[in-house]
Amino acid sequence: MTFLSFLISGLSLGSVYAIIALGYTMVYGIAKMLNFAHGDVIMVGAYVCFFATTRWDLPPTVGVLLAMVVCTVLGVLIERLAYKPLRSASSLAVIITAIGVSYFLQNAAQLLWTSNPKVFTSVVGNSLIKLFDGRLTISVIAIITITACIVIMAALTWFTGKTKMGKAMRACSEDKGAAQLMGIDVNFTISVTFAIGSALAAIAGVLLCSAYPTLMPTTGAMPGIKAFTAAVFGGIGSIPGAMIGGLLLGIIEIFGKGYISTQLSDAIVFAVLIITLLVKPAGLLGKQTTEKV
Amino acid sequence: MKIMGKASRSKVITYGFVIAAFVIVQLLKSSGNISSSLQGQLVPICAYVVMAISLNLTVGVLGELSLGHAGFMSVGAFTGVVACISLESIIPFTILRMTVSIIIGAFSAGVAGTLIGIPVLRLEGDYLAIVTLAFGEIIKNITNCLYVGVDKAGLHVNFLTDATSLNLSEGGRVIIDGPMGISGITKLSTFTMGFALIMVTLFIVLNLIDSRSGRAIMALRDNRIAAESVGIHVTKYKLMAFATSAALAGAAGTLYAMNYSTIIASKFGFNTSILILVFVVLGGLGNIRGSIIAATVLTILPEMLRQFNNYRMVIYAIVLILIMLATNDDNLKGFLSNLRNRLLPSNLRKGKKGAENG
Amino acid sequence: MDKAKKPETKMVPVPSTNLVPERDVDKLPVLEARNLGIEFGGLTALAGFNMAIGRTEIAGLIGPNGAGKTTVFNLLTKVYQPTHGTILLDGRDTNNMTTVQINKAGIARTFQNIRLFSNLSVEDNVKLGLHNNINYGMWNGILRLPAYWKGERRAHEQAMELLSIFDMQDLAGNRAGSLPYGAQRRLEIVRALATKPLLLLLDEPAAGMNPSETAELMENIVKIRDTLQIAIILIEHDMNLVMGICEGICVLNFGKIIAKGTPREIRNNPQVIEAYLGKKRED
Amino acid sequence: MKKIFCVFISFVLIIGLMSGCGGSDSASSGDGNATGKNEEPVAVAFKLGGTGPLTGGAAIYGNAAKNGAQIAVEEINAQGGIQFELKYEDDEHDAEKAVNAYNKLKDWGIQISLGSVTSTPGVATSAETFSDRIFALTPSASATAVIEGKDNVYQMCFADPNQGSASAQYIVDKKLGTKIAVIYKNDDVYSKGIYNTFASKAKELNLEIVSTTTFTEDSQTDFSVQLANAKSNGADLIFLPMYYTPASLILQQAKSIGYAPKYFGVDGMDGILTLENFDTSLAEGVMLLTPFNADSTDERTVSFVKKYKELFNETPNQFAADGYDCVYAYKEALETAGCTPDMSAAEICEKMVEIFPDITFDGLTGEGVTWAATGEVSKSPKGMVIENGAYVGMD
Amino acid sequence: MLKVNDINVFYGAIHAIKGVSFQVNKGEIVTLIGANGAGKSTVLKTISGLLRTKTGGINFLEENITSTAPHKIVERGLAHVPEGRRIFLQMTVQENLEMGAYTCPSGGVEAELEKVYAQFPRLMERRRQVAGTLSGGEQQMLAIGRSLMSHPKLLMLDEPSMGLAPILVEQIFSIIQEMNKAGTTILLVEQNAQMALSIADRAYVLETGAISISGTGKELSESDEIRKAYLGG
Repeated sequence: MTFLSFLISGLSLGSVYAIIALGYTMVYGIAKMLNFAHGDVIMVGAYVCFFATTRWDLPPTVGVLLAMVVCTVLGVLIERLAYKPLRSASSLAVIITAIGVSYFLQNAAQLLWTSNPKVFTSVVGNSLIKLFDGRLTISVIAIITITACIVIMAALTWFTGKTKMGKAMRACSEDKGAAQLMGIDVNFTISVTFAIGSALAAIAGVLLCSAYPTLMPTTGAMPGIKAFTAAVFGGIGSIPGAMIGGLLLGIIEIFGKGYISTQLSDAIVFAVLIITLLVKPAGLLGKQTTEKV
Repeated sequence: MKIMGKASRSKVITYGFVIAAFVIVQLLKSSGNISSSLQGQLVPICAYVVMAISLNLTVGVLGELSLGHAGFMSVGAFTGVVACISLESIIPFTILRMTVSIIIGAFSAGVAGTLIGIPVLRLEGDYLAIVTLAFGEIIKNITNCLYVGVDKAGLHVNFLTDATSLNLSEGGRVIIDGPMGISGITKLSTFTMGFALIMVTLFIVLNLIDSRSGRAIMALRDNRIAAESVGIHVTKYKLMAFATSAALAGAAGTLYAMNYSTIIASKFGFNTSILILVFVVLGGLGNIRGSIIAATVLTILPEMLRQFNNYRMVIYAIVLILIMLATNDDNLKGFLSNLRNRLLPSNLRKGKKGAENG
Repeated sequence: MDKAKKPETKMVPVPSTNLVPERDVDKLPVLEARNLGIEFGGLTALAGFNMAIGRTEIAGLIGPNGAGKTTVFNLLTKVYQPTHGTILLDGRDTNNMTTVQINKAGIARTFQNIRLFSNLSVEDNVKLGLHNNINYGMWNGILRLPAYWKGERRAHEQAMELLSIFDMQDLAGNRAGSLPYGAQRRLEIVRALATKPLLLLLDEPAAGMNPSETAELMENIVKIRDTLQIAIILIEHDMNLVMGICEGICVLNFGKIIAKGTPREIRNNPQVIEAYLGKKRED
Repeated sequence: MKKIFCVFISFVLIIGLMSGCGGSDSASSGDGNATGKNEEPVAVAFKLGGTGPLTGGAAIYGNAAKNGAQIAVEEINAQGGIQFELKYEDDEHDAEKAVNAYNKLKDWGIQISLGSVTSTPGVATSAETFSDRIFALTPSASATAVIEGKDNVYQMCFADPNQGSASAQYIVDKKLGTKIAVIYKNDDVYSKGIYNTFASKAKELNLEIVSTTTFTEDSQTDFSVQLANAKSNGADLIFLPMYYTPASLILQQAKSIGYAPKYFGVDGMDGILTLENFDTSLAEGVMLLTPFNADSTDERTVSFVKKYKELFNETPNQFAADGYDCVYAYKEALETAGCTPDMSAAEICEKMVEIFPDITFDGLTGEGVTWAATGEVSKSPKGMVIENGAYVGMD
Repeated sequence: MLKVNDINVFYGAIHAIKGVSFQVNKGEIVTLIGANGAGKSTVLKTISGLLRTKTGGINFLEENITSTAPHKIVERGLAHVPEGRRIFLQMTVQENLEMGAYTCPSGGVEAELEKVYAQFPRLMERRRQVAGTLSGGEQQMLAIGRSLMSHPKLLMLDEPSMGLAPILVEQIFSIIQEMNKAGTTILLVEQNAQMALSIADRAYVLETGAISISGTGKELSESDEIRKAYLGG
C-alpha cells in the first residue's frame, strides 16, 4: 500500500514537473535555448491566479484563464525584448540573458507582492478519495494534476501533429532556413511557441500551488530547475520525452526519499540523470545528432 | 618570434595590472583611506577573481559550459578548512599552514574534477552543462550529510548520521557538522594571500594557455574534429583543462572559506556557479584580464548599489540583460561602434582593441 | 571471426588495378582498401571500394556531388568505422583504430569545409600539427622548464619551414580565421603535413581558389610529393587540377567505383562523361 | 604601447570605482563619522545597526525583525531621553553578504549592533563584532555558534539546543505523545540544531522517536514520503523544528493523506496563523513553544501589535517581537550603564559586557528575562496551542 | 519577371558574389551553371531573402524585394528548392507537402495535393512515410513537389540532379520541362552543365562569384569553353 501511495505521489509530483518540462522542451526545440526564466513565469502565473481568486473573488476557472493570459503576454514580451535580439548570438549569451530575466522576475515579484508567503487556495478543492478501507488515500488534486498532464500532452501532440501552426513549429525546429522558404514566418512561430509554453507554465503554476500551496517569489525556481532536468532526462526537444522525463523524475524523487534516504533524495535524482545521460547521451527519447564532416 | 613577443607582452600587462592594483590598495589601506566595506571585500574579490579565471579556462579556453563550478569551490573550501584545523598543532606557523591547506584544497578539488570529468566530458554542449549542474547539486547534497571530526586519533568521517556518532575522544573537535557546515573558523585569509593566489593562478593559466597543452585545449574548442585529425587526444586535454580548472577553484574555495568564521554547503549552489559564469561571460570568453576586471567590478557593484535597497537586484538584473543585449545584438553593436568612432580619437580605439587578448 | 585473424604484416604488393605508378610497383602500397563499405541506417553510402595507393603516388578521387568521395576519406581516417572491409595502412590492419591513432600511424587530411583552429594564429595551427612531434608535458609548460623552451624553439623552426612551402612565413602571426580563403586552404595542408604523414588526403583543395591560385597549388602539391616522398589522394572538382597532376584516378558514383585509370583513360571513358556531364538529351 | 595606455584607462576606472565606493560611504553616513572612530564629540543618538535578509527567500524574517526594532526606536525616541538611530542592511541570508553589510554599517559608524537575524549570517557577523569589539544582541540568530566563545555577543531568542531539549521535556512532562516522528530541514542550521538536541534529550527521557525524516531547500514541496513514514510507523505526534512555511505544507499534505497526528513546533512555527489566506483550521491543535503571542491581551503586546498592523499591514510574528525587545533591552542596559552616544563602540561594548549578565528585562517575549555571561538568554518558553485560530496558553 | 541588379554578397569578410546582374523573363527556363563554390547557391539564397546583398537590388514582378522577409517573398509567388533538398526529415511526406502550401488558404490544399500526387505517383505511395526514409531521388521529388504546392510563378531549383542516378536525373529534368510548359518560369542552378543547357532557354556561367559567359542554352552547350571548364583540356 505504501508503494501505491508513493507511486501516486510520484506521479502527481512528476506530472507537475512534466507540464513545466513541456514548456522548456518546446522552447528548446524551436529556439535551441535553455529558458531559465521559465520557472519564474510559473510563479507569476500562480500569483495572478491567487490574486484573482482570493483578492478579487473571481471563480477559479476565470482565475486560471486570467493567469494563462497574463503569462502568455509575459512570455511573448520576454521573447521579443530579451531573446529575439540574441537569435544569432552564442548560446552562452542567451543563457546569461535568461538568467537575468529570471532574476528580474523574482525580484520584481518580491517588490510587487513582498516575500511573505501566501497560501494558495486549491482551484479544485481538497477532497479525498479513500480506497481499500481507507488504507489508501488519494487527493483529488493528484488525480486532476495527472489528468491535466495527460490531457496537455495529448493536446500538444495533436497540435504539433495535426494543425498547420503545429506543423510549422516542427518545420522550424528542424530547419529554419527551409521553413522560411515555405513561407513560414519563423519569428512569429517562435513567438507562438513561447506563448504556448508560457500558457502551460500558468497551468503548471496553478497545479503546483494547488498541490503544494505555498506561494513565494522563489516558488518557481526549484521546480523550474527540476523540470529542466526532467526535460533533459527525457531528451530535450522531444514532447513525449518531457512527459516521460517529468514523470520518472517525480517517481524517482519520491521513491528515493521513501526507500533510500530523505537526506539524499536530490543527489539520487541527479545521479540517475547523470547515469542516464552517460548511457544515452541525448536523453531517453532524444535523437543524437552527429556533426557532418 | 613576433607572436611570442605579442603573447608575452600581453602577459606582462596582465601581471602588471594585478600588481599595480595590489600596491594601490595596500597604499590606500596603510593610509587609512579605504572603507571597511571595501576592505572586507578584498579577500572575497581575490577568491572570485581566481574562480573567474579558473572557470574561464573551462568555458573560454576549453569551450565547454559548466554550471556547477561552485561545487569544486565547495570541495576546496571544506577540505582546505578541515586540513587547516587538523594541522593546527602540527604547523603552528599560519602562513605555511594556509599554504598547505590551499594546496590540499586544490588537490582534492582537482581529484574531484578528474573523477567527474572522466565520464562526463564525453557529453557535449547543453548536456554537459546540465550534468555539471547536477554534479554541483550532488556535491552540495552530500556535503550536507557529511560529518567530520578530529581528535588525537586523527580524522573521523561519518556519513548520514550526526556529529555525536563520530565518537570523538576527549578534546576532539567536530569540524564539519553536516548542514551546519564548519563554524568557528579562525580567519587566516589575508589580502596579500589572495593576491599571491591570483598571481599563482595567472602564472599557471597563462603559461598553460601558451604551451603545447594549452594549444591542444584551444584546438579542441575551435574544432574538435580537426584536432582529432592532427592526432590530439580529445579526452586527455579536455580532462587536463577541466581538472586544472577544478583545482584552481578548490584553491579559491579554501581562500574564501578561511575568510569567514563559518561556511556551509548551501553557499556553493547553483546561484554561485551562475554568478561566476556571469563574471566570465561579461569579462569575455578566453579573456583572462576581462575575467579579473569583471569579477572585481561585479563583486563591488552590488555593494555600491546598497542605497537602492530592494531595487538593487532588479537593477542588477536589468543591467545584466542590457549588457548582454548591447554586446550581442548586431544592430546595437554597429550603433555602439559608430558612436565610439565618433566620440573617441582613433589612437585610443586601437589601443582598446589590442588589449582584448590577455 | 575477423578479429581472430592477426593483421597480416607481410603484404605482397598486389594492387587491385594497375594504377600504381611504375616507380612504386615493387613496393608495398602505402594504403590498400579492400571491399570497403558503410551503411547509414540501412542506406548504403559506399560499397565494394577497392583501392591501392603507391608510396609516392598522387591519386585523384572524383565523381559527382554526393557520390561518396568524402565518405571514403572519413572511413580512411576513422571518422566513421566501416561496416565492411579492411583498410591496410603500410601493410597494417587499421581495424579498431581511432582517428587519433590513424593520424599517428601516418594519415593526415584536410577538410571540404575548412576546419582550421580559426581563433589561433597561423603558427599555432601548424604547431598543433606538430603536436605529437614536440614532446614536453603540461608541467614543463606551466613551469617553463628547459624542455619547454627547447620544444617551442624546435616547433617554431619547423613550423616556419613548413609554412615556407607555400611561402606563408609572413602570415605566421595572423589569426587563422582572418586569412583569405585560399590561404586558409593552404594552411590546412601545411597543418596536415606537420603531422609527418605517409599519406595525405586533400578534400577539394582548390575549392574557392581562382585559376592562378589553382595553378600554383598544383605545382605545390607535386613539390610536396617530390620533396617529402609521400602519397597523396585528392578529391577535386577542378578537372584541370585532377587531370594535370594525378597519376591514377578513381571515379565514384552512388557509392561505387565506376572507373579507374590514368587521366587519359578517364577523360575518354564514356561512363565518366555521362556521370559528370550527364547525358546529352535527345542526342 | 597603445595597449598599455588602454590598460591604464581601465585601471583608472577601477581606482575610480574604489574611491567612488569609499566616497559614497562617507556621503551616506551624513552626519556620522566616516571611519567609525569617534572624532566628533557631539552625537545625539546611539547608532544601532543590524543585518538581516531584507530580500530573497528569507526576507520575511529580516523585515519582521527590522520593523519590530523600528517601532521600538520610534517609541523610545518619542519619549525623549536615550535616542537611537537605526540602520538595517540586507544580508540576503548569506554569510558573505552579511559581512559586507556589517562592514557597511561600520563605515556608517555603528556603535551597538543587533547582530544578524538568521543563524548562518549570524555566525559570520558575530565573529566580526567580536574582533571589532562592538557589542551585539541578536534578536533571532539562535545557533549556539553565534555566541560560542564571544563575550560580547548576546541572544534575545532561545538558543537552538534549549528549544530542542525544552520541547522534548515539555512533550514528556505533558504526556503529549508516546511515539514521536521528527521532520527537519537537513540543510538548515536552525532546524538541524534543534533536532540534534531534541534527539539526545528524547533518548535521555526515553521518549520513543519512531520516524526521522528530512527535507532540503531544494525539496521542500512534497512531504508525502515523510508523512507516510511517520504514519506507517504509528507516530502520534510529529515534532516540526522548522519555520512555518514548510510546516504549513506539511499540515496541508498530512490532511490530504488522511493523517491527523498531533503537531509540536518551535518558535519558527510562530507566524503560521499570519500566513495570507492560510486555512487556520489546518493548524487547529498545533502546539508550539514560543515566547511571543500576538493574540496576547497584555497591554504592551496589544499596543505593539496595533502599531505594527498600522505601519506594515501585517500581524507581527516572533521575529518582530524579538527585534522590538532587543531595542528596549539596549535602552535599559545603556541607561543602567550610563552610556552616552559620544562614547566609542569599544567603550560601550565593555560596559555592556559588564552589565548584561546582571540585568533583568521585561519584554514582549518574556517577563524577567536574564542573560548568562555566555550570552545565552534565559526566559521561559510558553507552550501554546492553537485553538479556533488563536494561540491559547497550555499551562 | 525577375531582375537581379549588381548584387554584392559577403560572408563575413569574404566577398562571395561580385556584382552579379541577370534577369529571367516570364515563361523561360534560365540556368545558372558553374563549378562548386562559384556562388550559384549564394545567388539563389540572396534572391529568396535568406542572405542580404550589400548593394544593388532585386526586383520580382516589378516590385523591389531586396529587403523583403523570406516568407513574404514566398507569398508573392517565388519558390526556392534549396540545395541538398532540405526537406523536413522527421515529418511525413504529406506533411512536407502541406508545409509547401503554408501560404495558401487551407481550402485549396487538397486539390494541390492531388495534383502533385498525380505528377509524382511515388510520393502518393509513400505519403504516410517519414521523409527521412525516402531514397535520394524520392527526396528530390518531394522537394520539388513541395515547392509546387504554393503554385509559384517563378521556381528556383538548386542542383536538383545532385547525387541522383542518371535515370532519375533524366526524370527530374523532364518534370522541370513539363512544369515550364504548364506555365511556371524556372531558374535552374546546376553543376550538371550539359543536362541543364539542353533544356535551358538562356544560361549564365558563374565563375568565382561573377558572371563570365552568358548566352542561349544552345550556344553554350556547343561551346568548347564549357567542356574545358568542366573536364579540363
